[in-house]
Amino acid sequence: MDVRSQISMVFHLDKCIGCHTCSVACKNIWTDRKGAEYMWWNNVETKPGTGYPGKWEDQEIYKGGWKKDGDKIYLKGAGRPKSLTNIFHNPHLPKIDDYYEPFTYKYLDLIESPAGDDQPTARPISMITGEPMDIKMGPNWDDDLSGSPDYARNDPNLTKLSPAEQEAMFQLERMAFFYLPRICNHCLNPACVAACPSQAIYKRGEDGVVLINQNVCRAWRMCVTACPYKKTYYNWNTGKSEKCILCYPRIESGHAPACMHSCVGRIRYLGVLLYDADQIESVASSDEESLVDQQMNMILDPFDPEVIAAAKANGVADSTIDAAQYSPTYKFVKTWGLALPLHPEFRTLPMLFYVPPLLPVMASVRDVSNEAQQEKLNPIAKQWPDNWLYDTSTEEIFGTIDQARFPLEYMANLFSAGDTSKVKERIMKLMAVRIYRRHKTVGDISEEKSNEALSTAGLTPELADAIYYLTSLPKFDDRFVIPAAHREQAIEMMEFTGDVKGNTGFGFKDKSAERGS
Amino acid sequence: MNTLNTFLFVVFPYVAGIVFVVGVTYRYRRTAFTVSSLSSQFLEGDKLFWGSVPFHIGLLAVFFGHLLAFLLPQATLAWNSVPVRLIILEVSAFVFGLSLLFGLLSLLWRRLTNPRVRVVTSRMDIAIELLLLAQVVLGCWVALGFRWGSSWFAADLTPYLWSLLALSPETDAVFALPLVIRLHIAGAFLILFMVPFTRLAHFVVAPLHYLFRPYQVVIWNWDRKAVRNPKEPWSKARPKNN
Amino acid sequence: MTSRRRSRAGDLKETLKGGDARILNCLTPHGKWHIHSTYMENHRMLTLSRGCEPVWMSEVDAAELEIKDNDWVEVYNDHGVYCARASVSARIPKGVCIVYHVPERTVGIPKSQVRGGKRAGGHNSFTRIHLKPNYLAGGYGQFSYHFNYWGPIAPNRDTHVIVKRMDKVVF
Amino acid sequence: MHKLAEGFSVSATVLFVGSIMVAGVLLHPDVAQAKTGEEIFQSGCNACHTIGGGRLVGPDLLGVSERRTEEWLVKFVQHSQAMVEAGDPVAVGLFEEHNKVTMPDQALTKAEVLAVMEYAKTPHVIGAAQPDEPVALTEEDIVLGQDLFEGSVRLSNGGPACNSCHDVTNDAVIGGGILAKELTSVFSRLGGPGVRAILGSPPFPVMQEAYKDEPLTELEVKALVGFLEQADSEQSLHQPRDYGIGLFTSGVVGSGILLAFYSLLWRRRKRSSVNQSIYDRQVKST
Repeated sequence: MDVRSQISMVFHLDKCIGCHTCSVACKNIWTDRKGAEYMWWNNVETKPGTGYPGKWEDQEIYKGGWKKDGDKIYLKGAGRPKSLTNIFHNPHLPKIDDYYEPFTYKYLDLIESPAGDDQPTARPISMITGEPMDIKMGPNWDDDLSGSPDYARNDPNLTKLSPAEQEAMFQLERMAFFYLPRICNHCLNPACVAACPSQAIYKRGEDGVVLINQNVCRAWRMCVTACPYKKTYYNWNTGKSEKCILCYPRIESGHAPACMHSCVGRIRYLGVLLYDADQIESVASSDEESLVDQQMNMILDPFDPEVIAAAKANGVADSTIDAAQYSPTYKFVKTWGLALPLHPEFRTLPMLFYVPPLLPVMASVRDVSNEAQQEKLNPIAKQWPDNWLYDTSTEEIFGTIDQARFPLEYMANLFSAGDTSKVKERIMKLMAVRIYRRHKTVGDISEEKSNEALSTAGLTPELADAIYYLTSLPKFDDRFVIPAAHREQAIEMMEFTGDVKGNTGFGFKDKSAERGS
Repeated sequence: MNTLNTFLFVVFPYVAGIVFVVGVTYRYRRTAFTVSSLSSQFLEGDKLFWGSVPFHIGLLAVFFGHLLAFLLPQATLAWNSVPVRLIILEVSAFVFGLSLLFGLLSLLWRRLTNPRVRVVTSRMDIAIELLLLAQVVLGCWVALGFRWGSSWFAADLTPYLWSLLALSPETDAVFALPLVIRLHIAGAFLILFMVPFTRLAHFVVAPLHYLFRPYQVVIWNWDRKAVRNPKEPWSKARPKNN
Repeated sequence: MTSRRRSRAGDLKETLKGGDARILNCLTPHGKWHIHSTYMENHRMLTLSRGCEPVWMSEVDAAELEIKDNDWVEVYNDHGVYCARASVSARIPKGVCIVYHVPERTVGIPKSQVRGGKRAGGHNSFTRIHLKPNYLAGGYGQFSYHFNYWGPIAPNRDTHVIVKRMDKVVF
Repeated sequence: MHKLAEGFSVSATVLFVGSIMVAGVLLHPDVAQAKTGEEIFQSGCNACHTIGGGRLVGPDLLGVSERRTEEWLVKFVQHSQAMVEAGDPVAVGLFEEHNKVTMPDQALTKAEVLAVMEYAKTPHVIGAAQPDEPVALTEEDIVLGQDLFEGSVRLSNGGPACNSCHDVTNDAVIGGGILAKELTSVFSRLGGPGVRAILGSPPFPVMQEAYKDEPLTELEVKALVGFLEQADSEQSLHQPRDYGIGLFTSGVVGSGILLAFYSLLWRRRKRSSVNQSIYDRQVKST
């Protein structure tokens, strides 16, 4: 048992309001630089939607992640033979137009334009060339289903749904969408690390943060192809790849990463997970049906004395083990079984987990007789052509899940490699907690019914209270359990931080970090 | 003329060699950040295919062809002793040379005409591309105009290059070669000279070690023993700040 | 139905619907990224939205008008014109278009074709400027000037407009 | 650790260059030394000249320093062709007199030329003209000569085949190189002894370098001379061939095929943005 620790995160999607404060916080700190304008290490997507970059989930286009062949897994678009033969021209590299051409406006025209018979306007100009441009794409272009004929309807996760099911999702009256914040998953089996020909990308042993050594990156661009989440970005100016660093300088000094700290909906939880690194290879190459379960199994119980002993033997600090025992992510992922990894079928073993959104599922559609309704209403009332009712009743406890206006298959394609039972299990728990709380606060649901709901979902009132607490009332220290970083051991890699004070981004200390020629 | 010849074929090769070794080592060790292939595929990828692929593959083929005649002159002559083999060798070398020329021209065209690529183009990029272009044009000219170069390279230039390495240059033969060939030789040394100052530096970090490493890389910054021993966390690695 | 026709005529007395245009009801829900009219125009928010304040319209209307997502459209009535890009979405009901909050014409607004090549499309330009009488009641605080405050506010912006695709975009 | 591994390529390059340099030093320990007049004469001049042996390709050098001035001699040895072109009467005279065969410019210093002249003050047996007796040549010799010229039989000491640099109009051999002189009528221009002398001890720097450590044997010289004699006498029966056009055409066609091959190999490459069709349909602003 090779016990290592991983800083992990949980996103409670029901709480995400899609405000992009996380994206802006991240951008302001890390990617407000030349060559990085187009990068959003943290971005928030509307689902259904094609996201950023366009259709990133479609690995037939981008060839990211691992694929299983026999008992082994191979990188789909990179790896030893492909990385080296495609080094002169990477055939599946996303281009800037797959993300968007960063733009600003020529504000000086407002001041410097000669007098004319019409007022001047600041035209959009490219932040790459400085030339006037037409804005065709942005990092959040399909926000709130905008451009749905072009984008949301082409969401790669819809492909397994029948045309009728797809069409139902876009009927105005039953429509639903939710937000999906994404950062680097800091995977246990990262494809970017495996694909990097120059060995510039590595995973930190202490906390599992995946980083790119900027002095070793040689712009072979294979990480961009290999990452199925498209979370390594190529800086076109410096000729280096960059990615989310999980704000490790903040974590090391006990602060939550900027995206989490700024989160308005408080949807994010951060904590340590202990896992068994010996299992990485076998788990990553297990069958698609068992991928999620296997990944959950390799996360170890931090209270198990054997695990603790093995962790200590492996150099995991006591402070880290303490943090793991109090980790909110461990509770969401393991104890309560509420969270799922994003696209486990990419086989990178992502270490960010999502609590699937309940709200688009809650309301369902019920067949009613419109004629009967019509008699009760006056003649001016709107007459809907179809016979259904938007139904939020809890009469049947879990009855609404299967006829949810948001198909479970869609969620399953996102979070459990297509297995709807895993999503349903989690949605039932969320719903049971809701029923339980309604019983407690509103009181229109009987205790029997509430208990029935809890036991069917596999919960107890105590667990439901704990879930309710961590979901609705947590304090900062409950949401972010950051292990001490032991900088006294790690200081060599940072050197004197005072040198880089006052700089944004990477805080380059001298001119040695400028674009080469 | 003789002074110029002596400079180009006796002095300059050593200057170029030393500048290459010292320059590349310095750049790699001190300003590693600048060592990058500076790929512009992200900004423009379609035209790049028709430039980069024929250019690089052609360049590698031609480079290793020269290297082969340099390292194994007798084997080259033996190969060439059968006329069919000689013609196959010469034609394929010329084919790679021409595709290299095609690739280089399309790269240059792309660099000059694509507005996005021009943003990431420095004067040195243009200069080195023109230098390479001159070298490749001269090379094709030599292949066509002074044919069976594989044979006379092995017979005449291999001894010259070895004599350079032996620190006793024998230059009579080189001095007597036609101007085009001499320019081609001098061009090679000039390119070697320019490597540390240009993006060509990326060829010395060709990622061959990728073939031999495991896929996953985990780096521990802590001393995993010391972090377990609360009594002596400071003795092994004294913090520099905080 | 007569009442609806009259209300349309209220804002479209002089403006004629010509060619491939369509009369839509224009609404103003609360903007997603605005504190009222503020903050939308900074670079971050413009990047995260579409670089302008789009006109949201339904897939159905857009198909009839042959407007595709991100096409430039002119939205106009008797009061004024607003040039913006269309955001075509299944989320918008048929017969309605929405604009969260029109920005000033200083940022990325092309010249209006229906207004003779003038830069038209500025702030709130197709909404009525008549004040609602109930705004005049009370302590008169609304008549004191505040930056970005004086002017018609959201409830005024329930009006009818003509929407037309722009075939030529001139800045 | 990763930096160490990454340094592999750099160190490999540096080590490679370094080891070649060391190997070069070990393999070529001899350092250039000042040569005597005799050594210089024997390393090339003797291909065309004798000292007291009579005219060969070029004139007998016995006592040449008495016939010409020192300055003229040095200049002529270093740049004869330039002097002919400049119209120096003596140089033009010599050029006409010796079948318009140019004396190759010798990369000799003034001191070295003078050393040779000093050496040429007394007659030496070395380099005496071979008696111009007809050499008994068999059919096999000529065939051998053909094969040697073409390279299909390798020169026994490992030197490059003649056609590396020389062309000859003869259907029996493939077209040769064009780095050096075309040799179809060399026999009538230089005569048997001249050709033999050049083959035995090449006066041209490029040729000298090529055969420095791998000279031709007596038999090979004989066979080659025989072949060249035959090629000269039968030249009207053979078709001259132009490899230039063929090489150029096959190069162009070949690289076309190569490009098509690349395109085929990477046919599944992503050619444009996933949203290209959406971008393309939009009106471009002016």
